[in-house]
Amino acid sequence: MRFGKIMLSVVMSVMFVSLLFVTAGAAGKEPIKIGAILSVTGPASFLGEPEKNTLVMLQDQINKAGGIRGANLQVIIEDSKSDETQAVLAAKKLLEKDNVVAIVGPSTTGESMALVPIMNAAKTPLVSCAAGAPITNPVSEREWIFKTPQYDTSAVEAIYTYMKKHGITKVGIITIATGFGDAGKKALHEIAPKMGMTIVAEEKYGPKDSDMTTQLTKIKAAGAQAVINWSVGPGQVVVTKNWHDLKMGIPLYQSHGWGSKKNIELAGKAAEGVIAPLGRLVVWDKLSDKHPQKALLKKFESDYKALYKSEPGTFGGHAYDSLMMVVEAIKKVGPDKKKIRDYLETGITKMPGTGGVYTMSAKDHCGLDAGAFEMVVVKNGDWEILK
Amino acid sequence: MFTVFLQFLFSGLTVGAVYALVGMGFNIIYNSTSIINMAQGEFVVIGGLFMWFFSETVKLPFFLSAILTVLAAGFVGLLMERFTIKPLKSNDLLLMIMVTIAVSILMRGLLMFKFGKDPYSYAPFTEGEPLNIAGAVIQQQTLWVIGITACCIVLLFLFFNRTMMGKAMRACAVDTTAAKLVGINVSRVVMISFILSAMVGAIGGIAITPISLMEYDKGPMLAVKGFCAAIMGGLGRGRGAVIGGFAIGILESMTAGYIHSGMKDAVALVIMLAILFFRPAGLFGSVAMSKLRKF
Amino acid sequence: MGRGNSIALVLLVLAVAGLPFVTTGSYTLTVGIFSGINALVAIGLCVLMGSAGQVSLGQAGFYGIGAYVSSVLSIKFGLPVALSMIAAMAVASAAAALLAVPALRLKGHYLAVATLGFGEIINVILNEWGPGGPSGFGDIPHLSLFGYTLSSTTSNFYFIWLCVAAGLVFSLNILNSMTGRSLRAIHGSETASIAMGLDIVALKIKVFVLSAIYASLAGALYAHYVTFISPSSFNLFYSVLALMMVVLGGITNVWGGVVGAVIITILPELLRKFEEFDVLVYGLILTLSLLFLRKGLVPLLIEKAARLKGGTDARA
Amino acid sequence: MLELKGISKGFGGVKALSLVSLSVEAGSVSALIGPNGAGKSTLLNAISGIDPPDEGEVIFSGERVNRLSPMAIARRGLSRTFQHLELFGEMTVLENIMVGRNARTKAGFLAAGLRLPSGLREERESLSSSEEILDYIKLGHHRDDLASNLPIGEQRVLEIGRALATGPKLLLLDEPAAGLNMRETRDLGELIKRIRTEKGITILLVEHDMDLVMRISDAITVLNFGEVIARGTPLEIQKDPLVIAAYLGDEAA
Repeated sequence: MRFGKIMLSVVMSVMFVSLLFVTAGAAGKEPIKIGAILSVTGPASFLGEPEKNTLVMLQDQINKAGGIRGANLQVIIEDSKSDETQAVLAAKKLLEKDNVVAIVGPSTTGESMALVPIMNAAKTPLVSCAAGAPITNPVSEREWIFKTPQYDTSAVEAIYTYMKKHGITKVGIITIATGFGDAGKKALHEIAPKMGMTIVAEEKYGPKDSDMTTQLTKIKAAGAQAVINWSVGPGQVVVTKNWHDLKMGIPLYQSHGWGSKKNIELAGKAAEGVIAPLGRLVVWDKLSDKHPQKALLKKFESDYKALYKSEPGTFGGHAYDSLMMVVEAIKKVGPDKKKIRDYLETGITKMPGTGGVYTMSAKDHCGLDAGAFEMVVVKNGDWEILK
Repeated sequence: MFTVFLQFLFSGLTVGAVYALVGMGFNIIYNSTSIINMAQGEFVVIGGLFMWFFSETVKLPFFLSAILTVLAAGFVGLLMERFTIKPLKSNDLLLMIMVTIAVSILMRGLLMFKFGKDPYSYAPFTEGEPLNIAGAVIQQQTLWVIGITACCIVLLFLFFNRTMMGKAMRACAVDTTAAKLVGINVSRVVMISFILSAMVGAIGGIAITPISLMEYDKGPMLAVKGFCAAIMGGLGRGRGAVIGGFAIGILESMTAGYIHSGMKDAVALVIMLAILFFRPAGLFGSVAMSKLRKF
Repeated sequence: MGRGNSIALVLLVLAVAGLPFVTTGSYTLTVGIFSGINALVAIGLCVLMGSAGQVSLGQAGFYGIGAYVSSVLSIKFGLPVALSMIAAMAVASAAAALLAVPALRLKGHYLAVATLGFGEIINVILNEWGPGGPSGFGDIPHLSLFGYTLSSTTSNFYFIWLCVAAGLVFSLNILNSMTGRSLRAIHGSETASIAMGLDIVALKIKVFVLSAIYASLAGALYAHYVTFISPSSFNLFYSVLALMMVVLGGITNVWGGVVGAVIITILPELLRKFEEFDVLVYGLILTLSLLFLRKGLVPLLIEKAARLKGGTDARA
Repeated sequence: MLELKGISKGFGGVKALSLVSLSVEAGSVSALIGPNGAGKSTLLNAISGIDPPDEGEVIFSGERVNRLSPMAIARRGLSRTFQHLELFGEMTVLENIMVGRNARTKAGFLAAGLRLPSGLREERESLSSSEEILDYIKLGHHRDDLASNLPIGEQRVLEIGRALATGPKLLLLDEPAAGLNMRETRDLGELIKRIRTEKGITILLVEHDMDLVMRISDAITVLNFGEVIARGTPLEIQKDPLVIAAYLGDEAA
């Protein structure tokens, strides 16, 4: 019992100390505060991790270069644990305790959707790092919401266009049973009739599944001319290995989630010949020097690699674009919520980012042109742009 | 058509072997303590990630890495038992199970710090093309996993039937109070069951990582599936868990193959529930034994 | 209902009523809202575990049914929200009864296993056939009562805690009635309860249904407050979390459910400063609390209080 | 009141009861005696449905009940106590008795949770009748004590009180005097007699204390190795050579 008493007090004091931490946070000389809500942990941490790294790196770079309008930039990052409830709480905290002028993120479509009513009510701009179309559409009801990632349909269009050129019209799709895979599945279905493609088989798997040969066997039996796998995380490597083992004789296409060298390492030989639509971030060294994105991509990727010994990937790029857009706005109009929002809508024209070249408008709060993707194949353990 | 069926079957075997190994670990602890150890999945993750660490980062030879990994996992099992289960000294099984959940959260946190969130993998035990049987392919590593599962069954059988410690553990499984009365050191039995079960989990992790990759948060899914395997075979029945694991793996694969892949988890669960309702002791458990159980 | 309970209830009402006046902005209130939602789930689970001695690992299933059925009915069929919430509770209780009838005829841990399976099946169904699939769906209407729409945080806070208080009173009444005594009797000795002619299967089914109603009400409140839901909020992790709240707070007293829910909801907020270390600190606090609080916080505090008073009536 | 016809019960090869027949007159106190392991408790469990017989019929108030659940049998007016006390230890003495009344009440969860008048009325009735029973068994002074804190003697009485609360026609008492001292046993005997004469409840008891049995019983049945070896009035049984043999061993026969 005495031990129990001691421990009780230990537990209590830990709680109490953490409470002190919370209240002792703020103070100092007026930095410009931008909030970020990212899935740093939880099932979507493959997004939140590079996004968080990117924001931390950019904050340091900007402050070393003198900050914004003479003030330091402070990016307050909150972990949403890949959970909508936590995202809502984080948003309230950032808006009220930290008085941020804008929020970057969240990482997933679901969490972004959960924040729409909150941001509209708080009249604070949100630049989401998630791709789902309903985040910014309809724009009339999403006045304060923007996003930087390409629509999934753009990636699908890139794949279908390339397929058509090579005479493929019947595809089998296999998607991960999460929001990411589901959004891909919807996009694949939506664009198919317009592009004259037929989806002959549609399969799914769980994010932690260890074997997908059953699904791939079914796709092949359905007479598909190609497989499209829409997923992120270990699943895409397992699919690649299974595809290789089965010697399916039809090409494997991956989503834009494929864009990390890590995947090639993990899949080894099996990755050879896998095709995917990737943002230019992973293939910047293969772009011509005149390309508007090249200089920016080169700097971002090499800085990130030097700092974190890993790649930022497409998703780190989303955070880059979201933050830089807000920073650009603050530079021009100052830290005022309404002015930032207006600038994001009208001022962002032909702005190069990692995801493409952005032009926002009152009708389009994403502002990416088609053609943000390059079709890239894995060859000799490296990326190669397909013409 | 047969080739396709065979391929589904092989896929089921691959997945099932993973579940079977996890299910076996559950039974070891359950048998001597009646605790359902919800951190069992983390032992498997430790197996995969530590193996990667020893063989890919420290660059130790394969066998040495494997042995170190299994020992390290056993040590984690020991720590867990000594610091959480033993001090608790409680008869409240629910509380014990909640503690294992809390420990699993803690372990996941630690693993995340050491290894980050990326998936890891290393080369399969034997390089080379997958085997082709009547047009269907099976990875060599799958055969390894099945072989290792079989070895574990044999070794555990020998341990439980031929050694004093093993017999003592079985005695505890039947009646802890009686075991105490005949002079068995129950506390040691519980400790060893945690070590053993962590080791079996780690062996599973080492074997399956080349197939399914391993990342810090794979534990809960493995635990749930392994738990289902153990339930299906009859909790406490070592071999039952293995057969239960393969049964669930094959069920999932056949559902994915002949119904729809989106339904595979649900169908497997529905069948598991149906079995439970009609044969409460699991496929291989005895009804009389199951009535004696507290949980 | 007992003097202790009445005093605690008055204190709770005062705290809830006063909170919006002592805080600025809606952050604290939002934490309060989620605490309240979790508390509802926990109260139901507490009654189930503490009085009937059954464990459920599938409360997330009922929580999800509550959220989805209510949202779908109000969006797709244009039903008034209040009505669709009631319908959602009806669906959840039907599901609970269907599950409990076979599961509770078996002894021991089968309800735990059956509910685990049930929760997972519901999650698969929401993923496959729920509107929006795994991505979920939004633009769910707020609750309107008598022409007043609960869109502000404060109004939601009051309403949700009104539900919690009502739920608390309801379950305290039950536990202090003949029904509650029967439940405690079953927990004490099943053999004797049967010999007294108590229909223990029926009682257990009813308690289980009751816990499902609490969870589904919480789910519906969640959906109509956040206005966006996706299946990931209703998975096994939530079931385990609910169990954690109850065990932490103490299963033998319904107040334990409320206290546990509030702690589990606030804890991650307090740990934000630890950034990524929060997972570790969180795990550590949970482990230590379970190891050293054992019976749970509320029963422990009551015991302490009773000892201070000199060992008079310890029971609230 | 109660009629047993050819009851047999085996536990994995061991015959615990074979072809036991027995009848209990309404309004009588009957006793079931026999050496340890004779199958007395097995027979009580068979009657009350807790461990139903393999063969034979149990007829209670003219109705065959051996296929019914223990709950259903209890609700037909058969109540019992246990050799190894099965009180609700974490509940008070009064609450234990109130549980006995619960099977007779109708109000459900809704009535209880919302404190509807129907529930409250039943609650009041239950309380007053339980207090009556408490006074009847003379445990009024322990009203709010935890059942597990009572001495054994009073726990036994409380079990009888709880069984009375269900409003039985027949009361089965399984070794009610086990662990009781002389004075307590005497009081118990008085209580059993009062229950029979004042409440008109039929009683069947299993007991080892021969003084008590002989003092209060109208009829006695003797079991040995699962078979009925004698039945009759206390005087008849005391003289029966088979009974003496069973109790004293073979050499006496």
